[in-house]
Amino acid sequence: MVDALRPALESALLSAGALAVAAVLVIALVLLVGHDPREIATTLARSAFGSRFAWENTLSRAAPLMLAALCTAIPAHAGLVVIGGEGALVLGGLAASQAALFVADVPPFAAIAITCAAGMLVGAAWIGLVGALQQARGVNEVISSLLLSIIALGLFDWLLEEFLRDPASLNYPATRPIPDAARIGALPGLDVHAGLAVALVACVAAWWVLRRSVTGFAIRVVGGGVRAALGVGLPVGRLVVATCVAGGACVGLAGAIEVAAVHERAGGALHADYGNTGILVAFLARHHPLAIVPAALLVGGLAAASGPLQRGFDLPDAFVRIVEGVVFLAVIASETLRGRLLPPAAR
Amino acid sequence: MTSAGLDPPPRVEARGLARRFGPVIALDAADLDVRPGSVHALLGENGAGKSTLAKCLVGALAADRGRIVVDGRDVTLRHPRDAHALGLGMVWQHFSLVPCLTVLENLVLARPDAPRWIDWRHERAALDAFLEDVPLRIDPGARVADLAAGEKQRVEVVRQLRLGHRVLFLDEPTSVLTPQEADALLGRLRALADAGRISVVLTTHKLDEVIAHATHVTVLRRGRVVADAPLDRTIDAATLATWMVGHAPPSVARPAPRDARQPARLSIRALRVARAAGGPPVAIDALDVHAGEIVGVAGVSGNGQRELVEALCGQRSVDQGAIDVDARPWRADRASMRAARFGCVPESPLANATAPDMALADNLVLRVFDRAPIASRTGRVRRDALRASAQALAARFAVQSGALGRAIATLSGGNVQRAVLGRELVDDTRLLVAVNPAFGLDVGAAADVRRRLVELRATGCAVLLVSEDLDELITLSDRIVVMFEGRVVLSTLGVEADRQALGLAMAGHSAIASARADN
Amino acid sequence: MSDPGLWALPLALAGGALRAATPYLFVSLGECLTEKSGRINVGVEGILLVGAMSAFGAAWATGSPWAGIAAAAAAGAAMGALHGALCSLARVSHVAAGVAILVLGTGIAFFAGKPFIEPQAPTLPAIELGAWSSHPAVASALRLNPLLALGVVLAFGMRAAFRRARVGLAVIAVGDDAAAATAMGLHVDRTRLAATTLGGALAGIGGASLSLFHPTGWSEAISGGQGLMAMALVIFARWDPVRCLGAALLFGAAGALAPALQAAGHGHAWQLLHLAPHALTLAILVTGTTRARAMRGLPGELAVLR
Amino acid sequence: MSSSVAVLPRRRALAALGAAATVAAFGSRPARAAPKPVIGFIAAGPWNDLGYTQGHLDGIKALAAAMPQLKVLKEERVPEAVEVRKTMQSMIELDGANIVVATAYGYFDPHVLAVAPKYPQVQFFHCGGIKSPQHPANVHTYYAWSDEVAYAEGVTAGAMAKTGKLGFVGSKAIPDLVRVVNCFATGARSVNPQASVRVIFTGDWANPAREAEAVNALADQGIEVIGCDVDEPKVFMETCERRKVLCTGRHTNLAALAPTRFLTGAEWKWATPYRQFVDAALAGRRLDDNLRGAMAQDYVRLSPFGPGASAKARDATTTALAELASGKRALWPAGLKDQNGKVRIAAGKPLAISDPVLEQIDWLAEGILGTVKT
Repeated sequence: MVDALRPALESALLSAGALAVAAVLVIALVLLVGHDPREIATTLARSAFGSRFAWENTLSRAAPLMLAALCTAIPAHAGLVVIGGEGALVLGGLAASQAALFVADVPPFAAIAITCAAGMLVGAAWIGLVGALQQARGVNEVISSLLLSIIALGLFDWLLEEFLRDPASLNYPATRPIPDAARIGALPGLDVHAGLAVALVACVAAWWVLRRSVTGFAIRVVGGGVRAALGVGLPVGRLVVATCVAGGACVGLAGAIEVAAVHERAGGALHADYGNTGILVAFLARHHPLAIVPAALLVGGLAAASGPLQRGFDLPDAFVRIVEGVVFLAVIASETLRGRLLPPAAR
Repeated sequence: MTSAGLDPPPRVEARGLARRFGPVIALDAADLDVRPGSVHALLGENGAGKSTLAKCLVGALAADRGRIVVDGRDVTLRHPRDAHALGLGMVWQHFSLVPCLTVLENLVLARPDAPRWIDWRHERAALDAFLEDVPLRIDPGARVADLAAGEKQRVEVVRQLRLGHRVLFLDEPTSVLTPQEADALLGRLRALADAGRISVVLTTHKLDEVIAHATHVTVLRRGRVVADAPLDRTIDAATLATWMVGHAPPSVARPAPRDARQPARLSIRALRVARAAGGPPVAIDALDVHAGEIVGVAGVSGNGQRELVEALCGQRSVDQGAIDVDARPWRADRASMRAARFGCVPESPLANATAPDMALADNLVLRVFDRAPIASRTGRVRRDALRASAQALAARFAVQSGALGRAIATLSGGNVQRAVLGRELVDDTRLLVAVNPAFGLDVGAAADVRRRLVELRATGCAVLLVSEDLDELITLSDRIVVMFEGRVVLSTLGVEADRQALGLAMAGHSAIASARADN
Repeated sequence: MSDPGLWALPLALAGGALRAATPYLFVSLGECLTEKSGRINVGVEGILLVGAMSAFGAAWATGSPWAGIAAAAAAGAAMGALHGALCSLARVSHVAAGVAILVLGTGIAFFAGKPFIEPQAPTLPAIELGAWSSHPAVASALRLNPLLALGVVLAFGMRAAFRRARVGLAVIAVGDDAAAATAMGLHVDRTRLAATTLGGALAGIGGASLSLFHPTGWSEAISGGQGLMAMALVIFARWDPVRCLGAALLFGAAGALAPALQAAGHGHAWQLLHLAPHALTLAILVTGTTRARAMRGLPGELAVLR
Repeated sequence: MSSSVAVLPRRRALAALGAAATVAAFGSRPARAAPKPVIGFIAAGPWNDLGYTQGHLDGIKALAAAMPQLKVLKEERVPEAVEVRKTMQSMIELDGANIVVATAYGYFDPHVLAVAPKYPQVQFFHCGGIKSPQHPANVHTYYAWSDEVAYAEGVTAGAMAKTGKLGFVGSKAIPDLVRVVNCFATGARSVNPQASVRVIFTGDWANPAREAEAVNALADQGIEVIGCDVDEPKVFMETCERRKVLCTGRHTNLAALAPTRFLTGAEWKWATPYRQFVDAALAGRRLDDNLRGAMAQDYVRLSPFGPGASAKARDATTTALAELASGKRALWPAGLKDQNGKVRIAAGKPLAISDPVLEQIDWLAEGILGTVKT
C-alpha cells in the first residue's frame, strides 16, 4: 500500500468504526425506551437527508456550525485548543448589527462586506486575545478562552439591554433591524441562506491555507513541533496568534451572517449554542477543514431529525443530544487506535 | 524501618556482564567488584558502558550474559524491586522527586511502607534522628521545586539511605552540581563509606572527583574494562585521562589547515543564557567561528552546550550579551537564517528538530518549503516539487526510501538523524551548528557525515561542532574549545590538541585549578 | 418592622453565600481533585446536571433525599469514571473528552429528567442555625444546607488528605510530575482514574444540592452555568480545597449581590456583577502566570494538557 | 398572496391592533374551504416547565382532548434562529401542518414573517407579536393581556400585606412585564395607598438560582408578598413557601408548589385561542390579524385563591374584578403617575386595556422601586 494513503484510509476506517459503535449504542438506547430502531433510523435518515427539503433543513443548520468549528480547528493546527467560540460569535453578531446601521445607503455588496467585516474584526480580536495571552504570558488557552467566552456573553447582554436595545423591539429585546442593503439572501434555487456558501468557501479556504499553502505548512510545523519550528526560524508567536485571529474571524463571521441572513438584528437568540456545537464538530472532523463539512452535516442532520423524532415518536429533544454525545464519544475514543490500526509497514 | 549503619553493605560483584542494544555492544564481558565500604568510580566517556553496567546491577536493565553475585550468592535482578530487597539502589541523573512536594513528603511517599495517615511530627523526628547520623545536610521542610540541584541530589541520596539501601549507585551525580556542591556531596558519601556503612558506585567523567573521593576506580572504554585499580597516590589525573580516552589512532582525515584567516562568521561576546535545569548559567566571554573553520566544542554533556546551541537556534532566549553573525546581531529568524545559510543539527533531533507527527517528506523540507521550487508564486506548496526535494535530501544520507509519506516519529533513530542531517547539511550551508552529528549511525554513515563536514569547511562554511566524541573533534576541528560548567575553560588549536589536556579540562580539572588560583 | 434597606445587604450576602456556595463547593472540590491528579474535566456542567436530575429522581422515587444524594454521587462517579477512562487512552484529548461528558451528561439529564420536572420531591432538611433569632431574615440566612456542612468537612478533610494522607500525596505526585511519580512506584493511571471518578461523584453531589436544597426542584435551567463557574473557581482558589470553600462562599455571595442591590433599590449595571467572578479569575490567571513560570499551585501535568 | 390584505385598513401596526383588539372576534371574510386541519406548536423551552411553555402545553392538551380527531404536532426547545424556520417548514412539508403556532417572542420577526410567504395556504399564529399591514396575509398574532389578573393579584397582595411592602421578581424588563408589574402595583395601591412594590429583574428568561436569590433578597428586606413573572416560576414558588412569604403565581395554577403561601395567580388560558384557530380553519373563516383577549374573552384567568388569602382579601379582589368588568374602576386610571411622580396618563383619559401605547410601555408606576432602562 502506498504510505501516503495510509493516514487517510486509517482516518476513514476509524470514523466508520466509531460511527458503527455509536450506532450500536444508540440502538440499545432506542430498544431501552421501547421503540423500533428501524423506524427511528428510517425517520432519522429521511428527515435529515431523505428529500430536498431535508437537505435544505440540514444544510441550514450546518452552515453556522462550519464557521464555528473553524474557530477551534484553525488554532488546533498550531497546537492550541480553543473552546471559546460562543462568546466571539455573539459579540461578532452584535458588532455586525451595529456596523450595518451605518451602511443603509451603501450598495448591497459593500454593505454586506462591511457588516461581515465588523463581525470578523470583533471575533478576531476576542479569540486573538486568547492566542496573545498564551504567547505573551503562557496563559493556558483552554481556560482563558472558556472564561473569555462567558465574559463575552455577559457583555453582550449588558450592551444590548443597556445601550443598544431598540425600544420598538418590545418583548424580544434586540438591536434595531439592519437595513435591507446589509441583508444576506438565500442561495439561488435553494432554501438555504447564502451563509452556507460562505461557510463552504471558508472551509475550503482554511483547507487550502492550512493544508496546501506555505503559511499553512509553517503553522502545522508550529503545531507539530514548536522547537523544530523555532529551530528553522519560523515566527512561532505570530503564527499562533494568526491562527487564533483567523479562527476568531470565522466565528465572528458566523455571528455576522446570523445577523445579516437570519435574525436581521442582534438579540438574545444569537446565543443559540452554535459556538459550543462548533467545538464538537471540529473534534469530530479531527480539525480537518474539509472534514468539518461532513461533520457539520452529521450534527446538522441530527438536529434536523430532532423535530420529526419529537413529533413522530414523542421522544424529547434531549434524545438527539444523547445521540450526538455517543457519536462524539466514539469518535474521540477511536483516536487512540490511530497508528495502531494500520501500523506503517516494517522496513 | 531500618536505621542507617546497622547492617554493613553487601559485597556486589559483576562477572562477565554483557549487554547489546541492537548491533551496538554496550557492555562486553565486564567485571566489577564493589567491596563493602568502598567508593567505586566507574570512569569512562559517553557511551563507554558505565551506565549500562550500573543499570544491570540495580535491576533496571537485564544483562544478556554474565553473573551478578551479592555477598557470594548468585542473584537474578529482574526489577528494581529485586535490587531493593538486597539493599541496592540507584540515584538517577534525572531527579525522581515531585517538585511541588516538600523534601520530607517526597521521602515518606517513596517508602513502600508509608503509613496511610502520616504523622508528620513523628516522621520529621524520625528523619531528623536519621539525619543526625548521616552527614548530609537537607532541609526536610523545603519544597523540592525551590531546591538547587545539589540539594536535590542530596535528597535523592538520603532517600536511598532511608529506603535501607546500602550500596548506592549514582549515575553522573555531579553533572548538574557546582564543583563546591559536588565536593561536599561526595565527601559526605566517602565519610559514610569510610565508616563502613555504605558502598558507593558512581559513574563519572570527572577525574578530580575520582581522585578526591573514590577508593577504587574501574575505567571502561567501548564497553570493556580497560583498567581496574584501588586509588593510591601513584594514580594521577593524567593517568586516568589516558586510561579514559586511550591513545588516539593517527588521524586520517585531518584537513589541511587553512592558510589565510577568513573573517569571523559567528562571533559570541559576553553571552549569558539561563540553564534549563538550574545551575550556573552559560557564560561565554568570547567565541568566534571563522569561515572555512571547524570549531569543536568538547565537554561532558550537561555543561551548557545544549543551552548554547538552543540560543544559537532561536530556541532559548539570551539573557545578556551578543551573538553576531557576519558582524550583525543574530536574530535567529527565518530571514536571518536564510541570509546566513544557517544549518543546525541539535541533539535528540526527533524532539528538537522535527514535527514528529508530520511526514518524513515534510520534515525534510523545513528549511526550503517557503521558497521555489516548493513554494509557488501563489504561495502554494507544490507537492510534486516537495516530494522531489525531499527525495533528493533523503538520498544524501540514505534515509529509508519509501518512507517519505510516513510520520517521521515512526522511523528509527538512525533514520531520523540522517533525515535531519540531509536537511541541514546542504551544499550551500555557510554556518552550521551540529551536535553529535554521527550519533546513532553505523561506521560507514558516520564517516560519510564527517567527510561532508570537511567538504563544507573547504567551501568556506563555518562549523561549530559540539561532540562528545573526542576522536571526532580532534580529527575534524581547526580549533577545540572545552566547556565546563557553562564556561569555555580551554581553547586550543586542533593540530596541537592534547587528549590528556582536553580530558583534564572536560573533567573540570583546569577549571577548578584556575578557580582556586583566582581566589 | 422598619425597612432594613442597605443594612440587609451584608445579611443577604451572607445568606446568599451560605445558600449558593454548596454546589460551587462540591463541583470545585471535585474539579480540584481531578486537576490535582493532572487531568481537567471541562464537562463538569454535564455531571452537575446528571447529579441534579438523578438526585431528584431518586428522592422522588424513594421519598428519601439521602437516597437522592447517593444516586447523584453514583451517577456523577460513573460520568467521572467515563471521563477518566477516556483520558487514559493514548492520543485522546482531555478537553475533547470533557466536551463529550458535557454533551452526553446534558443529554442524559434532560432525557431521563423529563418525568421529574412536574412532581415535587422531599428536600434535604436544613440545619436551623438561626432558630435563636426572632428575625426571619437572620433565621433564613442561617438555614444551613447539611451538604454545606458536609462540604466544609470535606474541604478541610481534603486539604488534610493532600497534606497528611499517603493517598492524597500520591494524587499530588501523579498530577505534578508523572515521570517522577512512576519512578517512586506510584500507579499514575490508576490514581488518576480514581481521582477523576471521585471528582465526578463530588460534582454529582453538587447537583444534588441544587435539586434537593437550593434552589430545589429539577428543571433544565437549574445549573445556569454553575459548573463552568466552578471551573474558574478552582483556579481562583489556586487548587486548595479550603480556599475552594472560601471562593465558593465568595462566588455565592457574588450571585446574591445583584438581587440584594435591586431589592434595596439600587439597580444599575447589575448584569456586569454576574461577570465579576469570571473577570477576576481571568485577571488572576493573567497576572499569576508568566511565560517562564506556571501559576503557583498549578499541577505540573496540567501545564502541558491538551 | 390572499386578497385579505387589501381589506385591512392601512394604518400603523399598533393602531391596527388597538382597533382589532376590543374583542377576539372572528373576521367575517370567508377564505377558501380548508383541508382537514393539522396544527403544529413550537416552543423555545421544554414543554413541561411548569411555566410559560407549560401554559401553552396545557392549552394544547385541552385542545387535543376536546378534538380527539385533530392531528396535533409539537416540538420543544427550538432556538429562535434558523432552526425555527426549518421546524415550521418541516411541520408543513413532512407532516402536512396547515396551522403553525409559534409560541416564543423571538420567533416572530423575522422568522415567522420569512417563512409565511412561502406557504400561503398555511395559517401562522404567533404569540405576542404585532402584525402590521405589510406583513404576509397568512400571519396572525395572538396574545392574552394579563393586566386585569395582575391587578387582581395586586389587590389580593395589597390586602394581605400589613406593612404594604410588596415585591416582584421578573425576568427581563420588557413591555409585557412592565405592564404586569404596573397593574400589580396599581391594584395593590387601590386597597393600600401606601403600598410599595420592589421589583427585581434577573436578566434571564429562566434562571432558577437567581430567582431564588431574588426571593431571598426581598424576604430579607421584610417584604410580605411577592409576585412574579419569570418563565419557570417553580423554584420561585417553592422558595417563597420556604421563606414563609406570600406569593402569587404565573402561567399555570401553581397552588401546589406553595401550599400555605399561595394567594392566587395569573394564568393563561391558551385553549381558548387554540380552539378558535381550529374552528376557524374548519369553518373556512379568517381570523383577525392581531387576536387579543383578556378575562372577558377567556384568554386569561385568575387562579383559585389559596389558603394564604384571607376572606377580606378575597372579597376585595372579587369586588375589584367586578368593578373592572363593569367599567366602574379603571385599570389604567387617569392621572396615573410613574415612580418619579410624573403623570403618565392624562387626567380624564384613562387608558383601555387595548390601548396600543401600553404595548411599548417603558415606565414603572408610582409605588414601584426598581429600574427599567431609561
